[in-house]
Amino acid sequence: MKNVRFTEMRETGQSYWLVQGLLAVVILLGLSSAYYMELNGHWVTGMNNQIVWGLPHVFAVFLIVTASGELNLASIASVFGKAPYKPLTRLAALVAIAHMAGGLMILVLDLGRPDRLIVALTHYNLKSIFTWNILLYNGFFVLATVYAWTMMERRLNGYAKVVGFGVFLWRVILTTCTGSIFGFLVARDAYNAAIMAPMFIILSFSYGTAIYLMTLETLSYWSGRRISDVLVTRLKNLLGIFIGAAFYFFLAYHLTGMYVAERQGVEYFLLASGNVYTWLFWVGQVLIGTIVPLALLYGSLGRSRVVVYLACLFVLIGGLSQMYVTIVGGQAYPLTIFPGYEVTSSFSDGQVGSYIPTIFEALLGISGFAVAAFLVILVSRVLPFVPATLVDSDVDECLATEATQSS
Amino acid sequence: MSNESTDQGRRGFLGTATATAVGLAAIPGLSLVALARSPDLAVDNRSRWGLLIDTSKCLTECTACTTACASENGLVSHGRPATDAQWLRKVQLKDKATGRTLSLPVGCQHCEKPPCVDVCPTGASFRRADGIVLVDKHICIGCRYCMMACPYKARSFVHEETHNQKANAPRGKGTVEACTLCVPRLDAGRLPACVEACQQEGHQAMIFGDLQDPNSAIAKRLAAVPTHQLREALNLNTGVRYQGV
Amino acid sequence: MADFDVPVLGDYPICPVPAIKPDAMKGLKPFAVNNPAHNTALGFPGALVDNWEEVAVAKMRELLGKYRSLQVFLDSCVKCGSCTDKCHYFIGTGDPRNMPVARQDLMRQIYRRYFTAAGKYLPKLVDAKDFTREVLDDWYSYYHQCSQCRRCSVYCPFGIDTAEISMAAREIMDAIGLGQKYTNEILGKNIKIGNNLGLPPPAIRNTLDGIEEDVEDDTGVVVRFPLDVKGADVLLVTPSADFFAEPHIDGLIGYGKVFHQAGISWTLSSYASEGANFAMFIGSYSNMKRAAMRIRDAARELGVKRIVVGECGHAWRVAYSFWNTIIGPFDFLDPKYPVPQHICEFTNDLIRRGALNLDKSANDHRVVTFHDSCNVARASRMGQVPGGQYTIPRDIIKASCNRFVDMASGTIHDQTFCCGGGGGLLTDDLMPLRVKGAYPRMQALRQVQEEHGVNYLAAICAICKSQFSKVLPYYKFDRDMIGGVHQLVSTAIQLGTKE
Amino acid sequence: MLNIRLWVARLVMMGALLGASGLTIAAEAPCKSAVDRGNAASAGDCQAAKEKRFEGRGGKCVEDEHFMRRNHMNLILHQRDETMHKGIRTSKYSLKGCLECHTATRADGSYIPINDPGQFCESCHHFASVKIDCFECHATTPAVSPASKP
Amino acid sequence: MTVVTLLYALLFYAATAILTIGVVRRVVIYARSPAPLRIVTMPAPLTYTGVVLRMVREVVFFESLFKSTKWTWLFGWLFHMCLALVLMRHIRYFQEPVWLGVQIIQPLGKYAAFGMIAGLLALAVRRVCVERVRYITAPSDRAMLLLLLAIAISGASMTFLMHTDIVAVKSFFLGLMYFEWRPLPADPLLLLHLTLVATLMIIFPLSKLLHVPGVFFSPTRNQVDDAREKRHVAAWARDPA
Repeated sequence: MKNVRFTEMRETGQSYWLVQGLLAVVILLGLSSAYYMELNGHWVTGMNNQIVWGLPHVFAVFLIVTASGELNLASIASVFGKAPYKPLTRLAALVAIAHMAGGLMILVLDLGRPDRLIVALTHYNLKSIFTWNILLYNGFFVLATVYAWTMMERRLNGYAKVVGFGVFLWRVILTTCTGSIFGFLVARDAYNAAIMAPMFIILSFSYGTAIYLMTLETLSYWSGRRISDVLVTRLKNLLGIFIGAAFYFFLAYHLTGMYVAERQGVEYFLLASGNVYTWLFWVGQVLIGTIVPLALLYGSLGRSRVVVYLACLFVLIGGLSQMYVTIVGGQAYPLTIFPGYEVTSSFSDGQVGSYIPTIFEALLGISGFAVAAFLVILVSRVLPFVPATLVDSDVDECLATEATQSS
Repeated sequence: MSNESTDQGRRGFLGTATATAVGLAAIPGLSLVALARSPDLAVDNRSRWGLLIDTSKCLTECTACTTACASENGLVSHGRPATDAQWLRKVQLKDKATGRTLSLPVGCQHCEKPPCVDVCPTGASFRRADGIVLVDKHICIGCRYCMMACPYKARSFVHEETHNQKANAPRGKGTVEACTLCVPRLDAGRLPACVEACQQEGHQAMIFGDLQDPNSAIAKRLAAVPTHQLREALNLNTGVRYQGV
Repeated sequence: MADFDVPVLGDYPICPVPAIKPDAMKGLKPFAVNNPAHNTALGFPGALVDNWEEVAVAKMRELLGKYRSLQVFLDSCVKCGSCTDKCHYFIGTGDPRNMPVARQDLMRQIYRRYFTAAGKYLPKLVDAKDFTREVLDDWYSYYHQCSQCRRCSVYCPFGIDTAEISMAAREIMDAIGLGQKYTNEILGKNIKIGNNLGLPPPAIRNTLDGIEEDVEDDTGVVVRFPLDVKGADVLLVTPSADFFAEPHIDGLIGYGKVFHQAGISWTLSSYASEGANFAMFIGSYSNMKRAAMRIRDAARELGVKRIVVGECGHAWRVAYSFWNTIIGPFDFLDPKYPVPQHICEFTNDLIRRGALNLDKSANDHRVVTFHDSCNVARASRMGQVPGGQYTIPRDIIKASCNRFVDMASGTIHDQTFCCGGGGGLLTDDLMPLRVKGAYPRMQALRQVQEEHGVNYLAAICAICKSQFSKVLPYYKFDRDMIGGVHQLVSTAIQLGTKE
Repeated sequence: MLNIRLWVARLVMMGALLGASGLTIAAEAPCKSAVDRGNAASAGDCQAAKEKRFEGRGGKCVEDEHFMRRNHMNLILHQRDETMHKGIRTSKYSLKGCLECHTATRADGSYIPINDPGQFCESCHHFASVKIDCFECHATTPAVSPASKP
Repeated sequence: MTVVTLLYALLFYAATAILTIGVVRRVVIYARSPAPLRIVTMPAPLTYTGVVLRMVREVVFFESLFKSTKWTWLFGWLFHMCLALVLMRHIRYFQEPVWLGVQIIQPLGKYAAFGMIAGLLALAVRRVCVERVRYITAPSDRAMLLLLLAIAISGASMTFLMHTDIVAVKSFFLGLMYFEWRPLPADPLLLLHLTLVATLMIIFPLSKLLHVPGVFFSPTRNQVDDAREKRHVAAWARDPA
């Protein structure tokens, strides 16, 4: 695959400025929203003392999980020796960094005291899984950058495999810890489950592959660069497997929940009586996020690029729905402090928490995506991240070498 | 241990003071007068403060403890129940099986193994040597993970700018807070505001004291009658106990 | 083959940066003028003057006052090192003095010593030096190891252009009577006779007749190569190498066929039979003007409507960037056309208008790559948009052949590597330098040769063509690989099929 | 070679020019004293006022002024951690202690918040453009006003 | 009025005068010297607006350096941007009231000091460890890096380790500006910092720091690509009429 040439993506011409300008406006709106929320305090958001994490966290966690999945894609070539994916790795590393940055920006700007970011970076409680996450995020940036560097600097190509392996390990640990942010919460019936960690890893595969495919397709369409059908097909098939695996995991999660008496309440809430959460679960997560994309990818239409793109879009919508159900729905279900009692209080005890997101939270969340897109577009314009062309024959050649090597 | 005598003296005092206070509930401020722990000494783990709530004495309509808490700590309501801070709240219970109703105050349970402290990324949530779980607002970044983790929904996030705070209860926008057991009062040898208020009402539903001192009123009561921790199964060994739930 | 080390081409598309080898090229210098007439013809002292230090410093002061570039460039360098690995001569030789910043510093040392407070009082601290004979020798040596290709200026955060410094240095050396034989002798001919080769008009006519015969023999079509035709629409000014040298001459045939096919009347001029203008190499404004003025005079004399310049790098720089200023205004020409116009602009317009019938398959035996000549790529433009100098020649090539590939990015467009023979260094006394300097370009060429089977290196510069035909064999390439863009057009063009 | 005398002459001329423009500013300055210069000098002025008030309360600061101006933040920070985590509530370096001495009172005897414009903390912090984080959470007046003490 | 105050007042008047006069003189020289030929580095903008944009990209993002060497760009850019932040933060010492923008930048600039130090250290390491760069390095280049490092470290130390009386420092500088002298605290770190800064101001117009005005006058960057359309004859190159 030595023929694959990476070049700065300059073909976008004037539209580059237009797109970046629009993204900048979205980012600015997000920042203004964050400023507005900070200035007034969080009472202007939909979040409250019952639902403490809201839409910003839905977006942030989705982006962080996605980023990790993308980095996974980046390491496929190095770790599993899948040479055909090699031309995709640097872009995957870039996209991963960008999505991580977008997600973290949301998280930081939603803090009660974002001005104390320096505190978060200097005070560590190592017993906290959150602290681990902070350290892992920082390492993620470093490792992903070093990985991209080893791929782009000829003299360092030899280290790509080692670094790629490190990157792979790191991101597995990272997503395990991200899942554990919820998994370790003994307080709430919806969480407190070890399966959260592996489920998040599978979700990251699914989200990461989908969002990466969308990014790749968007960039190649925009710049007029040809990306091999063979490769897209392989990625598409991979995505299908991941969607299926994710489905398996949340089946396992909900089924065990329904079995354990302690958790039947919350399962009944999420799956049947939870109004918006129930809807989001069945329509968003199951139908749009799982069944439709599977049908699209494996159906007869699956060979069309547009259909693959749509399937990815549905995975994105399904993923956001799922995060909403998990994060907000999990909090909305009341704590069981007094089993066997009907509970009332002035502090919403015993009631389903109400959460109506405001436009500010939505804008902040969306601006996370905008930041990621802005970064990807900016960096791929000034550094050679995107393959100039990637024709089928390049991939075929690789597959052939792979076949001869393995036989 | 040069200051052993002082410490023991203090513990002895508080135990006595509490007992006396319980006995002489109608006389306000009795426990306030005498010497506290010397202000330049660090707290240690030889005492662990606890609170026992006797639900049989807690009246449904009485809000003396929560009102006292709010006024002692300057918790003003902005008329937005979902975001207003409540360190201590009155919870009304109705047994689904028997229909028995009861009422009790719930706030921070001051766990021995507090989940909020485990999850706090910066170490802002911490447990003082004498068992009080606190938020160091100087390093709280307002991530609210502790609120996710607390099994008792005991914590509040300050959702708006604060003004006219009480000198003894600093609180500010963007940080998380909860019952401090009125730690400044405690350090000065006074009872938490809620306990004092309950006494003043003559209800005697709250007993405060050192769980580790077998002679304290609370320890004696715990030894004498069955009491519960909320969500006992979590094994958090709370500092707040309930009688009659 | 050579009595010096020829760099070995490696696996990389771009050469690795060498370890420094101090003084590796210290001794190498081109012949100095030994016939005083070659200097005096250009207005310089015949030989090194006695009080040369004084004269040189005075000349430097004069130039500092005349050129903002020199003043700003001498002040602004922060030694960031950005340029250190960018010069093809450094990459090829490893001599640290061939790093642009170190080359500039030969002059900056003197500038500091004589013109700045720091250099006057603390010379050691700021690395300032007296203008000694030894320094002068270094000047002569290293300022003649710069092809003024401006690649360093692309990467300099302050836009410092070593070409400007080396031009000033050569002008100062000329001012004290230390001229370079090759450049000054040729420039003298250009100014006196009208072309670098010293060809008299009959010789030119003679060779054009020969070309006409050859074309007719090849194609069966009579294509005229007019000389001194008054009232023609176009005056073509092309490097005189196009009249004699291989492969240049095939380019000239290409121009003729294009004019013929487009039906545009054109002419060459025996009075201004040279596009090249070596005065640029020695920074001599007045001589550059003298040489260029012949072209203006010829255009007036012949009454043409437009001037078209043939394939030549530095000639196009002088024409594009300087003509209007030094010999303008061209108010006597047809204002519809840009003055001057590059032959590639001219041909490309015709191709886009469908005026030429090109059979791409005629070039099917060729796999073509394009060498951006430095003076075209970094010092001038073609067409109406920035970067037209990169797209227009490629568009012509793609219209003339089926198989075209670019060399590695970072070695093309504004980042192109010099052929190694520009800036007045195309002389045999500098052969080791020329071969080593071509190394980065050869490296990039080797990559496309291996990966795509490239067998034709197209260039639009007479110096590039001459240099490559000499240097290619050192790197085990076929010397016939090099050719012009219009040579491809010449092969592809279908004469007479469109009337 | 450089002409030193010419240089000196140029320098003198430039210096004169600069001096003249400086004088112009200086001459102009008193005119706008109500706004700009007033504020420029305010640090010194209100400092003096505060010191008087402070002495009126009888006593001096816990450390000398030279030290406090440079290190008050460290003292407060240290004390904050001691109090927060260890329950050490000595008053020497406590924020409450600062408030008790340095808070000014209005004519009616009520306290003026110490972070109000022109007050003890705010005046210098504003002058130096340094944000005070303390009063995001902490009370800005002493707990009990002298008049209402039981 | 202490001796220290007097000394530093004079030092800063002198340094400011030398800096201003020196740079203005240079700028005048640059502006006055003719640019007789278009020597712009291609591809170049065709309009003046384009040139302004190119200059902005060059000055704000260091476009050419980025194209050249990513590491040098990274460290150089980091250093310069952090320096800019730090300088903006220092504006508060010279105005009352302080602009809102400066107030906002103020806490940010605090940490920029670390970026500045990191950038400078990396550049210094590069000067020592990269053979080519070591070759072109003169003692003055090393001295300049050390001077900037010393300024950054002494400044950051006052922010993070040993505070000085910044209210008095500000009074001193406002006093200098209004010719109404007020005492300068004689803290050793402060005096060191100020001495180094004054040194930098003094050598600015005599050193390679002239790249600051120089970059704006660089003909290869600031010219419009219009040679075929316009004539640019310098006065000295004009034919005698």
